Amino acid sequence: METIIEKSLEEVFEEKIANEIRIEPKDWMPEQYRKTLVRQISQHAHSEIVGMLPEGNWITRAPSLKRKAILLSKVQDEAGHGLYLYSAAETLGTSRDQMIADLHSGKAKYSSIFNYPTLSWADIGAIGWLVDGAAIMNQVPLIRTSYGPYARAMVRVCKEESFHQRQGFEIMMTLCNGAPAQKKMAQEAFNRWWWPTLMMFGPKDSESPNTEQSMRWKIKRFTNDELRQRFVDMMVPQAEFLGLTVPDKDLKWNEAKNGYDYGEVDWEEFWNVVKGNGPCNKDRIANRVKAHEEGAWVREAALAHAQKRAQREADQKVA
Amino acid sequence: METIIEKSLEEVFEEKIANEIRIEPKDWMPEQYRKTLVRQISQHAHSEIVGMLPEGNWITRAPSLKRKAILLSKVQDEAGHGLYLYSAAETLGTSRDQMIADLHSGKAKYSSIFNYPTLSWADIGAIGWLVDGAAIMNQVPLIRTSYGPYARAMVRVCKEESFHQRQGFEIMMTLCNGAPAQKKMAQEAFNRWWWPTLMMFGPKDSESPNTEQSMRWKIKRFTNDELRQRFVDMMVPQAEFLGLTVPDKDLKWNEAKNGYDYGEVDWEEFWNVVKGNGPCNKDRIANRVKAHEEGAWVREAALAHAQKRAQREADQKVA
Amino acid sequence: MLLDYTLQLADTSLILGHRLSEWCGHGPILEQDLAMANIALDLLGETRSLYQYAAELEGQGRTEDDLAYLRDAVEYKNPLLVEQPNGDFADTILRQFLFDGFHFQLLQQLQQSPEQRLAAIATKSFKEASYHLKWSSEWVIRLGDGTEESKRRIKKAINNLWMYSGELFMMTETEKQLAQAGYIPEYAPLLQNWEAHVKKVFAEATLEVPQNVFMHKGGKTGRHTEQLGYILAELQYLQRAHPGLEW
Amino acid sequence: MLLDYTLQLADTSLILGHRLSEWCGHGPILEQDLAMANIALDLLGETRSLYQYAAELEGQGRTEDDLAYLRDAVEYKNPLLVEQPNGDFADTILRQFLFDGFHFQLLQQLQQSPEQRLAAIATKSFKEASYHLKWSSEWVIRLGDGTEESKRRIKKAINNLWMYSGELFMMTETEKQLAQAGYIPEYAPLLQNWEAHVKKVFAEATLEVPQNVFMHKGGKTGRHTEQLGYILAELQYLQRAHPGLEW
Repeated sequence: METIIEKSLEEVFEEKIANEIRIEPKDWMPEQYRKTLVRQISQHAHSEIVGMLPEGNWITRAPSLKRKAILLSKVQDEAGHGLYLYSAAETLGTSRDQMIADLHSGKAKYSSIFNYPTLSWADIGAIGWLVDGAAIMNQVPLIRTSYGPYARAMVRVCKEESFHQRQGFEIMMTLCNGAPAQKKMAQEAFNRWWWPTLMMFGPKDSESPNTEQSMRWKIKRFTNDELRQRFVDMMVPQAEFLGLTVPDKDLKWNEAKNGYDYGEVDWEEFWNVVKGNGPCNKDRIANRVKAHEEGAWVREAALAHAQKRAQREADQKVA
Repeated sequence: METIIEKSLEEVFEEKIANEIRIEPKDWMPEQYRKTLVRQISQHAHSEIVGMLPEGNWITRAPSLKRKAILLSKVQDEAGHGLYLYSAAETLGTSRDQMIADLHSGKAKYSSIFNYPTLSWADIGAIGWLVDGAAIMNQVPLIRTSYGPYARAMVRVCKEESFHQRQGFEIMMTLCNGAPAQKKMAQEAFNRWWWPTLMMFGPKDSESPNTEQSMRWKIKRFTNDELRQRFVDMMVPQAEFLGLTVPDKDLKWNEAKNGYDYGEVDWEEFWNVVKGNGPCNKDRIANRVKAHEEGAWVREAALAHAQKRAQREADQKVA
Repeated sequence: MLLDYTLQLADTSLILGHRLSEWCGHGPILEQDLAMANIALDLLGETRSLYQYAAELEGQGRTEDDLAYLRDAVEYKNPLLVEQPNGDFADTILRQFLFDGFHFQLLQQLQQSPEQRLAAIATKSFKEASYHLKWSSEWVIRLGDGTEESKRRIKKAINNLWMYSGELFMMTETEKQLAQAGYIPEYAPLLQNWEAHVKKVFAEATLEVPQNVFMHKGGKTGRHTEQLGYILAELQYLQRAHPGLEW
Repeated sequence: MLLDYTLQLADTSLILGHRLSEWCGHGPILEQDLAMANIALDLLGETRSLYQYAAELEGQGRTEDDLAYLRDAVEYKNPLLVEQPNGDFADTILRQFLFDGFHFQLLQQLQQSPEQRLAAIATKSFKEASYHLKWSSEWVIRLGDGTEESKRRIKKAINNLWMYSGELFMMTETEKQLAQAGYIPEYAPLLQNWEAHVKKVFAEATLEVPQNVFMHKGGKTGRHTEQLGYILAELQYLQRAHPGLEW
């Protein structure tokens, strides 16, 4: 009989990673893996709920009942995504309360894209088309991420984001085929959202210390620059189709690499926004903190009522 | 030498009333006279500041810069009138704080007309034309009221209200000479404000117990019905001039009395509003209470700062 | 007449849905953010069906959007309750509860209307309204039978909003005639059922049912509160600013 | 270029006046209700003069009202500070104080502009701006050197609004070229004087002047906050709903 070789927990973990076997909540995992996932999943969840704010901003002013319904449905989906993702993160031993406390204190981040304001109806189209488009590009590989609950949550999230992206493109198409004022609105929104969207893929690979470890653990499947390149290559033809001008004077097709060369991202702006100096950073967090604090009495009441009800039920059983 | 006849304070007071000599703050007056004046002047002051709310409601939505400026100026005048009137009432030994507490508790009243909402821009015209018109008719006789400070305050108030009334009529005229939508807006506003304005003159003489005493003391110069009649006689021709239909199917010229007969005021509605069941009663008081409570810290700070400053000045003198 | 009534129903669900949608991203609990968005969406679906039907009844080429975005406040027929501000969560819950109780009763009976289009819309929306009433009823109970703070707030909300509940069951001339003709239910039995439900929920919430409150009205005949003007300024802005365009 | 700048000034005083007018009937003290209405009125007077001049410069038959009521948010050129919400009285005072300090400096120098119309508007408004600065400065002092509560609130207001003060003194391309041509003052000396005044007032108010705060910008070039859209929806509603009419 073959001697059973006692493998280390580390080796078992690495073997599963290598063999594309999902890591599940009950499995052992390196502490750093756990931390990376909590950070990443909670940031994703935070992004969904903070992301409700710039889009929710236009629900009451949506220009038709159909568009109002679609936007309301989308914002509702974002709340749902937040719920899935907080639940997925909780399987790693943290709590929603802790994650939300981290968001409010500034310790945890959310996607910087949501620190930009939505200044016209066309922004809703641009967000759906560009921001959800970038989100999908970031997220689709996560369907194959090594952590099971995250991967399964992403299946549903990606399906809905894909729908959202199509709806955003549809808004842009309607505007670009509309009156001059609508086309102008679309171009202006495109101008404001293009570069911040490219920033969504994160810093250059040369300045992304976490990437290597995350890719080794198959939390990430592609580098930031790889995804950014693919995004540009996909969006530029769509912009051309819409008749929109990409706000990048350095954009140019590179036959050799079969892709576009594009201008330098304004990394100073990127880091400013990451550090809290974006146009809406203070506003978004203030809104979340306000909702949380003003809702404290509601949560307390729900808890108190549940306890009263449980007590009454217990008393009935005894009686 | 003629014996000096010691006249009672009461007789001196009555003699001044009879001879149209103003009663001044330092003069003796019957307690009921004082109470009547405090009630009347404070109600007038309250009406000015609560009256800022229905009109202030349209400042941000005024349809032209000129109209916005005129309305802003008017609302500012109302604040000013409030200040004069509270000051006049304070000469009778009450305080602004006490009067405001009475307003907020419901003990003191304000003009019931301000418990109606301003639902379109035309309402601003109707209020200026009708409500200020009625206010002037109520107030002009007060220029000759027996109490000095009140009379003098009314000189300035009436001058400004007269200006306001003309501006209101101007709005109505512009609308009535405008597009069909504007004319419709004007007629609708007229329909909503006509009867409540007639109620501003108070209950019928047969149901106005305070009137007799107030007229004897020359606080009031005309009865409620007298003023209401004069108001109808003055406004109906103006409505005709504007091309507006008076919403009273019983309105009819009475050659014998050289005035209009008009329909029965809905006294049930009148008393409902007086009792607090008008469309905006709760809203108006809630607004005033909210402003007062949310401003408490401001008043406390102003007081604390004044005390600190006085202390520093006293210390400097000693040093 | 049928057009008038259909517009009344559509205006009502549009404005209430609008108020609920103001909460998006600002709720006290993420699940309730989602629930309110869900109810707003349900109401919007009902709204669209009703405006589309109203546009057909009118037969003048106007669209669902024309009816929502191009009518002035004085033309809106929603009852006063639904245009009241959100206030805090208790105000929102109480406004929803008072309306849901009426909505549930009305839709339940409207399913039997000989006016088949209204009956179909009622059938589609009744299931949603049932869920809405369950949700708002449970929250009234949680708040009333929660903490002292939540009880204080729900009682304040009752004090703010009860006076607008009566209008739901007051019939305009239009409603009277439609009821007489058998197109819509009489409201008296609906009120009785509504009162029974409110009494039951309030008992469980340890709350008192208000007595002898003066009931305000006017919304159904175009006399609104000052609130509606601001709602419409926001809601209608884009179609007013850029008229006649496809969005 | 002069048109662009005149519109910037007009947009700025219109929006700030709008914000102040939202206080009407809701102030903490009747005298301050009156003071804020007075300042709003002064700003509106300045606004009208500027839009009337801008309409002449444009020479296309548009009126002061067309420029205020028929331009979209992206065309507005006011700095971000003036569109910030009123918040509580401390936020309103601090927003006013930061702006008044700039306004006073700018108008004082603009009186000497060779552009005679701007100079005349500046001369007429400078006296008003002096009073505004005196009023807001006194209130900063009262709140800072009042109670612990008022100090906490004014410090919170500084934290909310300081980041928008820098844009007042940042020159757009338009402003740079006008300054180079001698039509408007250079802003560097204005900033120095503003800083000196702020330092003096803050010292008396026992408040610290913030250091190294990231300064937001964008309003002067059409990139506003989400606030402006709501302001314009309310402000412009009637002219958008009933276009081309005389009011």
